[in-house]
Amino acid sequence: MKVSYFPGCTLKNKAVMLDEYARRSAEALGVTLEEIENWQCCGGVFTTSKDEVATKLSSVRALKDAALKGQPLVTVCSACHNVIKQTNYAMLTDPEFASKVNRYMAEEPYNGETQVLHYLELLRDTVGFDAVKEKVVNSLKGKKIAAYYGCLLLRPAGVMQMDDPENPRIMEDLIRALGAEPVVFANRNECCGGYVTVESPALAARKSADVADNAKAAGADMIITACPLCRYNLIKNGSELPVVYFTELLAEALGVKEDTNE
Amino acid sequence: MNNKEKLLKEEILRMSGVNPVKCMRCGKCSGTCPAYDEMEYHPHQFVSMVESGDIEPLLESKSLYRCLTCFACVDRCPRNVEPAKLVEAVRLLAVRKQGANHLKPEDVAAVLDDDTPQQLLVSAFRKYAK
Amino acid sequence: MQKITRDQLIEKAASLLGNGTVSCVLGWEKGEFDYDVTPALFETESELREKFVFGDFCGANLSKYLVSKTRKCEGRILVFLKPCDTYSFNQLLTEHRFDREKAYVVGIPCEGMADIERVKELCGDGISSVTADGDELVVTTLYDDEPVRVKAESVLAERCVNCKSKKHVAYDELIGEDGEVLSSARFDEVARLEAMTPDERFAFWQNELSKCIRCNACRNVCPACTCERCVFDNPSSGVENKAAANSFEEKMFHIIRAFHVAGRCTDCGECSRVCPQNIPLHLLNRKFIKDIDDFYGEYQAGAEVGSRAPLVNYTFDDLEPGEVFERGGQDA
Amino acid sequence: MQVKEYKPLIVAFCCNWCSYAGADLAGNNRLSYPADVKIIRVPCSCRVNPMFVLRAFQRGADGVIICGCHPGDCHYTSGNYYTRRRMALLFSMLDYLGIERDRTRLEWVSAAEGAKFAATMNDFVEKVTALGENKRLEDLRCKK
Amino acid sequence: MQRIGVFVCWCGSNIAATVDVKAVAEALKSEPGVVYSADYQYMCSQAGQDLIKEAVKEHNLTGIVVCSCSPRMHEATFRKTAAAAGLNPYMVEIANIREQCSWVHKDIPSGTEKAIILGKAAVAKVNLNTPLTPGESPVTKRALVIGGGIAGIQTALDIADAGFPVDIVEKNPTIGGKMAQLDKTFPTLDCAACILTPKMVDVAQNDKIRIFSYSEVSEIKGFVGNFDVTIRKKARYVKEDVCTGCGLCVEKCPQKKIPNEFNLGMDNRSAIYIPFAQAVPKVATIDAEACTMLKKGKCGLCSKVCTAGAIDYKQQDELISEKYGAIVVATGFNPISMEKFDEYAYSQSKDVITSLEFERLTNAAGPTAGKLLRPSDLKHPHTIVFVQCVGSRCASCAEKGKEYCSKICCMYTAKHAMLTRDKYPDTDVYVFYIDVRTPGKNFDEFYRRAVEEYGVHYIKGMVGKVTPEGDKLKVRASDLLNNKQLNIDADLVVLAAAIEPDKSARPLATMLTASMDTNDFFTEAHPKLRPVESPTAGVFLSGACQGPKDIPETVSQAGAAASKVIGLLAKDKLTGNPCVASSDELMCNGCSSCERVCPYGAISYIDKEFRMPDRTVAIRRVASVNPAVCQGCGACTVACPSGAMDLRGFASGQIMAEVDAICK
Repeated sequence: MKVSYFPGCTLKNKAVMLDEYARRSAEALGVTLEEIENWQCCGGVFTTSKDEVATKLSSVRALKDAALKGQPLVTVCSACHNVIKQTNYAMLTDPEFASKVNRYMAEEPYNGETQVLHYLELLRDTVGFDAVKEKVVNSLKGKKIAAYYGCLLLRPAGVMQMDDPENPRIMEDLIRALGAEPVVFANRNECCGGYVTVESPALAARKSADVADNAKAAGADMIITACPLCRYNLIKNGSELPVVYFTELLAEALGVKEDTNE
Repeated sequence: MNNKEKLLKEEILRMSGVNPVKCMRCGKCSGTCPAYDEMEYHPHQFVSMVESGDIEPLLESKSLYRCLTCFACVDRCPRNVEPAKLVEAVRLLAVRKQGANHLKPEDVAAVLDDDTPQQLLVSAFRKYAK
Repeated sequence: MQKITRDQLIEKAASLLGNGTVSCVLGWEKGEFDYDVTPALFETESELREKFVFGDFCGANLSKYLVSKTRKCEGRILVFLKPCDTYSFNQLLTEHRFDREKAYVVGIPCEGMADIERVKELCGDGISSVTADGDELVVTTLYDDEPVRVKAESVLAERCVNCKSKKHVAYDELIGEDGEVLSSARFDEVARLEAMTPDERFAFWQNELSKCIRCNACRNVCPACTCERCVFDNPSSGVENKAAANSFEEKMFHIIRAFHVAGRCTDCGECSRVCPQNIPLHLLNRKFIKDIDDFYGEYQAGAEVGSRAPLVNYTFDDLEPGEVFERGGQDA
Repeated sequence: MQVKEYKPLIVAFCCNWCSYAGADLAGNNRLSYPADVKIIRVPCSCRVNPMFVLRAFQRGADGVIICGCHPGDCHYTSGNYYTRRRMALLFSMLDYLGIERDRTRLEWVSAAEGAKFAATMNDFVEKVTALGENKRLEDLRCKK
Repeated sequence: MQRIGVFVCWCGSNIAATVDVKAVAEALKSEPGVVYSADYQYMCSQAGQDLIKEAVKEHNLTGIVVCSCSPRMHEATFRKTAAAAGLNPYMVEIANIREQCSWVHKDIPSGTEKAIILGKAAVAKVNLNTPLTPGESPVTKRALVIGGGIAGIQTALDIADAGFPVDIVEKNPTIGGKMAQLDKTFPTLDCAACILTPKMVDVAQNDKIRIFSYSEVSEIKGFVGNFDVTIRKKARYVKEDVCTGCGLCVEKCPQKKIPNEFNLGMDNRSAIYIPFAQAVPKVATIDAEACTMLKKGKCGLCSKVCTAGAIDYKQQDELISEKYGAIVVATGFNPISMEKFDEYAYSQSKDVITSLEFERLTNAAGPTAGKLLRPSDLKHPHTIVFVQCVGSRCASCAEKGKEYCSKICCMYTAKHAMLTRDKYPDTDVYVFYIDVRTPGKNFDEFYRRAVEEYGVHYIKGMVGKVTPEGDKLKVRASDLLNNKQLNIDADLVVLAAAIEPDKSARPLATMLTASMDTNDFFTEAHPKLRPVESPTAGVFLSGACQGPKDIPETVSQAGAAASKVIGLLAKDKLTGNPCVASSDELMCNGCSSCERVCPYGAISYIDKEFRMPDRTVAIRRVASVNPAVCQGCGACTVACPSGAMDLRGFASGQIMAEVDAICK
């Protein structure tokens, strides 16, 4: 099947492998990620203020592009997902906002028709973890992996609707499907410090340490994440555990991690 | 509340869509806030200060730039008050003033390293600058 | 132009009669002209082949006839229902007006039915025959030598222009594909009236309702008006009357009738279809539907069996009648 | 020609448990309101059939008011909630037909609200008087 | 045609000062049906009543109109007068010409005119009155109590004490309910078992009370005074009347790894079990889902060791039908699931527990034999954090938790904190609260003692996150008064989970046609004046099924419900209000509109044969009103589209006649 795909700025740059592993794994699972043409950066964070219109236009354009193709829009980066999903929710539920936005849209108006899926949701709901499990060639048996959700994937829960915001299991189920053992730790849904690392590196350092230490104390030997900024903050602030993208783990298990083109 | 305070309050409520009177003063937002110690005014104070029109001190405060927008306060609030949206509205009001950008391109060099993801910079600019 | 044909329906009916699934068939029968089709009960295949019709004038909603026919007919009755008819069917089931087991519903698609009044507007009086040809209707009149051709689309009944649903909400089997619930502009006309001044509204309704001749056609065709005995026929109800003697009674009859079906009316539009005076009676029912949607949340009568009609329901924070007026419209 | 002062005819339906008692209390406290108001006692406001309202107009009433217990206080727990829906729809329909809004009203009056009863009736009579005779919804045969 | 007498009262000068009573009497004389008209100074006096009685006899009156004070004042009086004169009491109508006429209008002409109109309306109504006789129905002198917690126990004991037989239906193997699981009770700190178990024994020994334990109500038919109830007695695979409760089977049962519900899963029980030592009835029950014999047909050890021969693996569910005059609902409450509040890490750490689990941890009969040890490692906790209002007082739009205050948490938490500090003074105890709500006798004093004498740290603020790390629970919370965020390394976190009605309440309410609020608490007939009665006649409410309640309140409500039941059962016959709805079968469509608006469940449907005009016979569904249950509100009369439903005493025709008379 084909889905629209919004990679986002970081996946074209510092997190190239998050993108690359996502594409390879998708192919291996029979899903084609069709990159939206001429996409623009989502802006990294969703501005909750109702009078912010311009900052949300890039997301709406991507959403509309997918709508015209009648495809769901898939994202991998937690930040892109959060921004696009929240924007779509506003388009769907706030007619006043939608009409303001639609003044900037050519031709047909857009009113939140597109289904926004995170890559993890694609795996869970469209492909199915059982199907993923069947495609595993390198079982990750024996690995104890802590899934770090951060804040962007789950919250606000009423909008994101991905999983229980306090007790999520989507990544744990993926880890299980790949043959490894998930390690649940309480701070998996706490913030790493995010963009405040620019303003207060000390705060980000403390928050990242809270996460990494808690994962280690819970007995994990690796942390996975979907967010480039989370990964950066955790590594920069001295995580003792390796921090990798979940797509890397997936690609490894599916046997498509090493580039076979060469 | 004097007239100016009233107008400011109305603007904040309109931008944020938050209704602070729903707050029952339980303090769970501040109990869960990961940036609490960095803030001069805490999430629950944003709610009660906006409600009482006491917005000027908030506009001046560094607290505006320490909120992580992690939505922990939003999701865990038992009354659905959404304090983070208030913080965001006040911050926008502050940075939208001419020349009030909190982050300038020249500040960036200091925080850059080889691994800095683009996401960090675009987010920070969106949050701190207009 | 309908996508399914008379022959298809007859084949279906004949096979169900033949294998004993049903013992009679509720369908449409041709009247004096092509366009005055009436509901009829058929018991044999030969009757069907002789008299059964299906086409652009089969607007009649057959669900109401099940109330009386199921009492008389042994065995199951095959009934052909268009999407909008199935809502009435469900509503009648909700009200326990007949036994579901006694009906065998064949859902048929509907491309919208023609309104003979609109044909007359285009072709004049004296119409002797109307037949379908592709997406056109061929109209023969007494006065023209050549038949006149009109686009079927241009003579659709108002209720079909504003079709609310192409989806069958009840059936035992379907012929053709099922459609979707549509978002129609059916409340626009009500909104237009609401936007008038009270004087204009009064004048509008005074003019419309004064045409009423109390023929009771609207009541007799209405699938929600299946009362064993209508209050207007009952001397002890205090409102009995057979003929409206003045403007009050014209209004009284139609207000009470609309109120009695409020929350139960599926907006099938039969009342307006049969009104010989062409009074837009559906605008009364739609006012109630629109109010109900606005005040108490959207409710489509008949969308599901067993749903609780808005007038036999409440919430603690329903609107007050006074607040209703504050919400909009002009005062007297 | 001598012009007779216009006196409207008001029919008030009052539920036995709250509003009728409220009207009694207005009497006990000697709170006056126009004699144009004639009260009909019903067990609950939900006993009021829209047909009664129309009948009153037919026979020449200039205004009809229905009074019941406050929502949540119904003696029969839920009767007034049904009244509220029925009358909201009925009044809206009358308005749709161009009948003046101020001729109909639904008011919640508790047994303790004698003052509210009198004030409501004064206000209602005043509004109906301002509208004058009911011409839009009447049965001419019933007019003298 | 009626023969109506009109009696106009002066009420001294109360009426006569503003209304020309003679003119009223005169004017009404010519109304249709009126054959006699008189006025008198005080109609309600003995002389006035005699005047009426004589006129009835002398003029053969069939109906009476009294123009006087409000019917709320003297309707009953004049009805009695009419009855004494041999008339049906419902042939009397009152025209209220005092409260609603003479007292509110100042001038005589308009007062008189209005009094005449009100009189005419009353005459018009009486013309259509028909004699009404209140229905009578017998009362089955037995009560059913659903739920065997403290509410049900107290209600049953009080009813039995008055001499009426009572049955208790309890879904668990033993009565006792939540109170049996508690350790001490606030504010006096008596041990729950010490005050509850004697009552349980009283129940067992009372020959008026039968206990159907491990049973559920499966069907309820009938109405006040005459309920037909079917009780499903679930198979417990042990003959109740044979088992001696010796416990040998429990000891020998090889399947011992079943989570013990009584201790909320904090320890295990065997497949055959007696929930706790003081259980009533003290008989073993086999958990069919855990028993090897029942699942695989192998084992049978309990049967072998049972000297009484009580084990019966072939036992089946048994249906018992019984008649009752009254039903008391006492289905109680449960703490809500903590699933949606995992910021407190309930699912992640064994050391995050609910308050009810804490009760078991401190109970001498609990999993730790009363020693306060934390579940994960059985070590003594040195820092305990109590969190209040978990799931209570949540906005409905937050989509988790309950909107209401659970009421009991403030007090039991004060109790827990106090007892902990009392037994283990080396323990630091924190209580995070939003408000401390202690309205109750000696309640606030109790809470203050926890703070002042026992040094419990009460902190106004809320816990935001609990992070298990190592053997600690890192608690992040706000301290609003000090404007600080606290980070506490706790050993044990106790959540005061909101309480909700038991899940069995909703289906039961449907069977009873008793109404419930959006939270599934049973609705009372009147929130102030009839707090222990359900709007459905003959159904009474006891305990937390009606709303959150502590033990003292529950017991008082239980007693109140019992007294209502006793009042009902003490009657031989129930006399109804004759002003009830009735349906004309010929006009009824059977559409269910009336049934849906009836707050009392008084309307049911029957299939009836009708001869049609064309001489065929049709079977139609028609409404039938139970006059013993109908309270006469009239909601159904308006819901009925065909006008088949009418209300006696306030018939549509009568009200229309009044309208006509007024508008004439």
